[in-house]
Amino acid sequence: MNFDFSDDQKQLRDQARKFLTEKCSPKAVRVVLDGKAPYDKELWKGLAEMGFLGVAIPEEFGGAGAGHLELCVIAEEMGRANAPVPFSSTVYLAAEALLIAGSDAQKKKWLPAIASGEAIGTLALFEGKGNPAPNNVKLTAANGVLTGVKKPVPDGAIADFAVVAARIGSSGRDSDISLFLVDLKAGGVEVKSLTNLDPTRGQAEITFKDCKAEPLGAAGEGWSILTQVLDRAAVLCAFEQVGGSDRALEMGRDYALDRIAFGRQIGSFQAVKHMLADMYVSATLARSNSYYGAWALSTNAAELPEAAAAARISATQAFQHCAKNNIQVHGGMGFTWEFDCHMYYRRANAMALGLGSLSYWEDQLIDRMRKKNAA
Amino acid sequence: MNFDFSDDQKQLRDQARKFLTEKCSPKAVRVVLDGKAPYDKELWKGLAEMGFLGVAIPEEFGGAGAGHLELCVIAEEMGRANAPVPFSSTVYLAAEALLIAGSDAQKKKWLPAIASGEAIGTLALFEGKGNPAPNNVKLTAANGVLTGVKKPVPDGAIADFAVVAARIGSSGRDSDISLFLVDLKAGGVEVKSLTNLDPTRGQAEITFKDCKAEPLGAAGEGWSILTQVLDRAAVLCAFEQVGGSDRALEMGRDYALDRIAFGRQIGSFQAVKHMLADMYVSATLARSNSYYGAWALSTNAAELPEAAAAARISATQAFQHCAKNNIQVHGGMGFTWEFDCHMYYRRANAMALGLGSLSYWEDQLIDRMRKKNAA
Amino acid sequence: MNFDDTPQEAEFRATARAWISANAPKQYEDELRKSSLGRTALKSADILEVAKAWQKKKADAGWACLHWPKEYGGRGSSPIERVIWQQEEGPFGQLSRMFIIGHGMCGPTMMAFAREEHKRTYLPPLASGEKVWCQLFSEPAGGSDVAGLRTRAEKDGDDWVINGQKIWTSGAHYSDYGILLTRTDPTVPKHKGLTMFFLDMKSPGVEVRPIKQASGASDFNEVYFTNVRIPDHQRLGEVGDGWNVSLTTLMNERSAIGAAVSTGFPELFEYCSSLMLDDGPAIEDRAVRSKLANWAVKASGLKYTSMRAISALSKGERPGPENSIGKLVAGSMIQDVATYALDLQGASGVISGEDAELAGRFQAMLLRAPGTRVEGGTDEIMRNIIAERVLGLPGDIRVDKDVPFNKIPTKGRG
Amino acid sequence: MNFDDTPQEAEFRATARAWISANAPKQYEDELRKSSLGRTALKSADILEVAKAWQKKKADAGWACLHWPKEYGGRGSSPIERVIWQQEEGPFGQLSRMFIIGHGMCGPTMMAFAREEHKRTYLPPLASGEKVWCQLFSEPAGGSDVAGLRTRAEKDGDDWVINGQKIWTSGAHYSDYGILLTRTDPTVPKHKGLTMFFLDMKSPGVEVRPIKQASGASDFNEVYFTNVRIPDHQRLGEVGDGWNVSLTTLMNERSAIGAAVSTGFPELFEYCSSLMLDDGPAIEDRAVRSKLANWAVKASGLKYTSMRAISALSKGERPGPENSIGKLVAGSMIQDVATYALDLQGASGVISGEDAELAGRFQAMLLRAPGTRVEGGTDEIMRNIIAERVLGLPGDIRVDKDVPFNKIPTKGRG
Repeated sequence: MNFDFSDDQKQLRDQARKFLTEKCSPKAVRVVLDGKAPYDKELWKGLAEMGFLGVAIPEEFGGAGAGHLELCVIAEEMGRANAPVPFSSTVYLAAEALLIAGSDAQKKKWLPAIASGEAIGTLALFEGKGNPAPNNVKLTAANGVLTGVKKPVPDGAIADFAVVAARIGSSGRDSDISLFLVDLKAGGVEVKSLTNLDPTRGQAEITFKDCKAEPLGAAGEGWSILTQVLDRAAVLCAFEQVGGSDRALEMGRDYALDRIAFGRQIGSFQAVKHMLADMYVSATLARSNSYYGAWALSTNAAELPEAAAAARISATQAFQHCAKNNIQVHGGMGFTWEFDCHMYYRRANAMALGLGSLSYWEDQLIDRMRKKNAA
Repeated sequence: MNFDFSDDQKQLRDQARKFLTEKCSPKAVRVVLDGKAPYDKELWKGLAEMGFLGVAIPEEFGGAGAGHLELCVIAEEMGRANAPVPFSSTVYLAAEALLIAGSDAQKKKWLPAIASGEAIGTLALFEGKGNPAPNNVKLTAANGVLTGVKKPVPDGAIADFAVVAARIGSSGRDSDISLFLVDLKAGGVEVKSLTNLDPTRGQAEITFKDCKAEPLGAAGEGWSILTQVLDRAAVLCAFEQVGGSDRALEMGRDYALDRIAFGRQIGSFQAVKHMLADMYVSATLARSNSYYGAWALSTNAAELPEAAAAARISATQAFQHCAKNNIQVHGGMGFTWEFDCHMYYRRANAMALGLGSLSYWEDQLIDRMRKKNAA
Repeated sequence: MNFDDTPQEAEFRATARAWISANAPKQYEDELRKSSLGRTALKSADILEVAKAWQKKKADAGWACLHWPKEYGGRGSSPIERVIWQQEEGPFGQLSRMFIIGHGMCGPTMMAFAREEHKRTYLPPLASGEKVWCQLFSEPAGGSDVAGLRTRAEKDGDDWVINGQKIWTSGAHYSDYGILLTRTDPTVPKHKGLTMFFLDMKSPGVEVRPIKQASGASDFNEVYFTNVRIPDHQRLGEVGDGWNVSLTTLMNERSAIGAAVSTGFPELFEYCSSLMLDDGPAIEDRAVRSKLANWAVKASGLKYTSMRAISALSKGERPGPENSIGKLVAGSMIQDVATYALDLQGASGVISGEDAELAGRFQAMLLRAPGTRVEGGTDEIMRNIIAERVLGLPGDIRVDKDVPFNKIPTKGRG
Repeated sequence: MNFDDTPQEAEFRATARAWISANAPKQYEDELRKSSLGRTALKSADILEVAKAWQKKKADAGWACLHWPKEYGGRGSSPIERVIWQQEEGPFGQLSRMFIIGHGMCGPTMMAFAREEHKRTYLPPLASGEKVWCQLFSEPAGGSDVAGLRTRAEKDGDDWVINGQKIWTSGAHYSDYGILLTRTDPTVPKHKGLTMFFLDMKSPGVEVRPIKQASGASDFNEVYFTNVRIPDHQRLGEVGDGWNVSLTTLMNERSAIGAAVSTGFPELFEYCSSLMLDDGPAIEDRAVRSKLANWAVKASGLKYTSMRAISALSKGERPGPENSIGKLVAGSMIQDVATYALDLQGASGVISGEDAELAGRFQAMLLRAPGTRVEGGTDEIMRNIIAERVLGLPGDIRVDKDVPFNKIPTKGRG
């Protein structure tokens, strides 16, 4: 058994950490946080040059042709650094949708552009309140044009293209949904930026007005493809959340060691020690569940749906828990804009919703465990 | 505003505490706990003599004619002392059912006997798994005889009479249910004692075989009466649970002050201090919710259904929390039979189920809050 | 047991209600009613001006600082009358937020420790809202360890010269006066070298800078002191007795904030009552109901706990210790409630501000919530207080107890 | 990343599987598989006899104490082979419970500190289950503060004379030998005056009394020592070095128990999968599903955490600190799970024993559960260990560190 990343993968993680420590300091994150740039273009370029954007994209499409385990370790570091770039929307959502369902031409057009950092992609799924469900897709596709409104679309305001979920029928079955590929720079869309919990990752409302679109995957296969995309993204996001959890825990630990109150390191008070111990417990459970997700993702195992849901839940809980209590360990200072704690709190709470809520994934997990048991 | 018990009521509480401290020591409780007696007969007699059994029974039926607030303060002390007597089944369930729905003759027959300690009563509602619901009543009544099996019946093995919920129709409406009064000593029943979590309060299975019974209340009014009985009992049990919570908290506090580890009182460790502080929080929330329930009960207010559910939930949570963490404060010693901690743990977990589960009452509370808001 | 007023209380309530009904700024009632944690400002007007006008109107009619003596601008009311007033003032009470520190902490401290002439000069305009006061205790190095403060006061003739930095000062930027805790002797153990003053916030050398909070808003300030001079007659209490003086202030803070803190439950229940989830009404979803029920009993538990304290006041008794649980319970609860409200919105919960569900009410609550577990005493300090003062458990081991302040380490590592 | 065996591992697994399949007492497999916390005994046979027979059979074939050297009764296997054996042994591993203390703690301590002749004499029958060992550390006065023990050992000629009382001794009533931690010098600070021995439990003056637990069962004992004589050659380690010797033992205890602890989740999930509630299948109730999902990810998180440790073993590495979370998470989880399982049964959940749902499986679990948060280190001690050893946070302040043992107070009040 080798339920761990390989030495090469660990080396890649170290490399990514080193790169991000240099290029993505909290100061750099704050440029985007403070609204001075929609994302960190320099960092994005750097990530492309390092080969990180295309790490799981086959070589024939301009990527490094490594694999999903390699992408997992990079995702962890992106989360740890709270990187203000459209990595998750472009790499986990758009690129994965293309890899699963794209035609050769579509792959050739977009995947190399993703790997090189020239194209930002996203998934336009949600239409206001609600979780992933065919019934929530109201935007219609007819005669090759899309009509409707998507929100929130992650990184929608800076994306070059989007994978769009659209309704092609009203039978009440999953087959009512198809996916389409839309070049957002080609007209037919109105994009409006939305204020959101985590300003280091933009959200947008996109209105499609008779917008030209090409099908992605077979007609009526949209929901089945989406489910696969969301499962993969759940695992990859879990690694970001694990990275964020670990960083928040470290920040809290370091502060507890440095800060003196009542003549003692505050980390010598059991209330603080035990809060940090509990954060370690959450982070460790999340990491182990995510490793299982990584195994299932990388081997395309039948266990992926269950493993993805478990990783998603565990990592969401851990990141929210660690980010919240990191502020608490810091006391008043943790609640200032100046300290970095709130960046992780914002990211943790935004990520908890991005692929659908925790409640949604709880429900999914039980469905999937039942299916496995029935099988 | 006087949202507190009166001086007289507080004096009654002190009197009850003093009486129970003398007559119901942990040593006395252990006689029943260890199975050497089905309940504490001496204590039961004493409670009757003190007028506690009939405190809320009108004078015309042999009681003290005080009221439900007086019964609340006594209930609290019964919980604090973990009294091994059929108080809740006789006084909260059977007597309240008679007070609500009994004919003059029925009241005259049973209420004075309850007040004097001569008759033990109970409510035979449940039939195995499930919560209070008309559909769960399968035992049938026809031509004045009952046929079916009730379990668990609290104190069923020592009870002289039972209020029995029975099915008289199958329309699917609440009016399918009627209540009956059964003299358990008159034959027609088989009683089997059941092992249960809390040996200081017996549980039984009672099989009714063409058992003679007289109606209690109008035909088809059974469910409506039962709902009132359960709401009243929820408030009264909440006071028992509050008393138990306070006692468990005190035991933990005292141990934390007395016990030395690592050269310090263990109560000087924040892990222990904060555990006790959190127990205090639960117990205080439960007490305040229960006071509101007492107000609603004593004034027969329209708010009773909501107040009863809130008191039930809050007090159940508090008692389970305090009883469980009292053991934890005591460490290994708390897990011995010799220490009294487990008596409260057993009682807390048994009481959490007695009137239906916590989940059931959560659901009830929301229904009732919605009704109030709609009104 | 009853919730009825006594005849005197009923009379007082009727008088208060009539006056409020005739005089309150009703045009803001709706907005004030809809405020929640993280979102309290008025859109249509400057809340400071509205608040000052309302306070002045109350003072002119004898309704300001009800429990203060008349000679200092109050009404000489009983504690229960003060509670009845708050109940009747309802949403307009939100307008008193900017005066809470002055009325709840600075005023009582002045009353207990200032010279009579100062009381007669300073208290009436504090009561009427014409002058606003702030409290200058916390420091970056102090935190929960308030007595660890480093701002120096050095005697120079009849004056004291102040140098140092304070933090977490609510309303310093619009305050006229402040009470200030300083270190006058760093060579003795920390609690023994402190002295309290009050000062004019317009004094030369006082600089106020807003702190941007994690939520993006700025409710607090840093205040820098550079050779600020305070005459000795503005000293409150003896030299070296500042810690005892400050306890008067802090006791008031904790009970005041505890009473005012909100749980988020009414907002969540209202929201869930009309919310549709993907497969039906939220209020019919068992998971939602279970969570709501658990929060409902906490919210009602806090409500009736405070009713018990009010009853004690009504009977002329001192409320018991049970009120100390309020802030601890509500602080983390409102964070959980806000998190869950966003969960119910699904992916769109990430949208904040005007484009969001309910104009971002729960998003604002979530971002403001971490502060509730810290301000006015962290959760950990509150648990210590309950354990020690209510349950009688031992204090934490104090390693700095007998150590001269300037020998206490200031950094945990290298 | 894979869950595959290496070729050597696969070969070892095949050999082990074949042997187990041919030799295990299959007649008890079903009963062993259905055991859960609070309920492990066999109905049809004396579990001690069955366990001893199985252990002897394993030893005779070279499958006992796999990682021990062959000369002491083991197989000289690698750590990963030991894990593979456990996986293959499956429910029959339950039969090893009575040997856990001896094999996991006493054996390693003997191996590290006993004389060679003693090792050759005592270890093989320990490995084969012919002799059972127990561990005598805890005392009523000690609790979490193990080093606060008071049992005295005084030198008398070539012997030591032991007087005192031990508690929480698993299996003392059927044990042949024990390792014993004593105080040999009460005038020095507590950690410095301890000495370790091993002894024959049949020695005159040893009295074993079962402790009745809160659950009603008796898994543990008190052991009284009255002038018990132990020859000096049965001393383990130097005089006064007992604390260091005991750390070897305790390290093994915590990791061993952590690995064995159960969460109750598989039992609950199975139960909910077929349970009908009043208005439908439990598994379709949103509140049930939400709770199950939250416990599911804890259970899987622990499972895959232990897989990570096993992977490290497979690579010949030392497992990381993450395994330390197991007992802490599982201990309170099983209590919550059991409580909820009864909740799902409604009022009838109160019935325990044979008449109850699933023959009282969850009732037994609930009553046994408080012990899981205490035994082998309380939740609070486990959090300290994680905070200090994993996160590098400071230890608690030790007021008794430099105090002679006999000057430490023994009572908190009066």
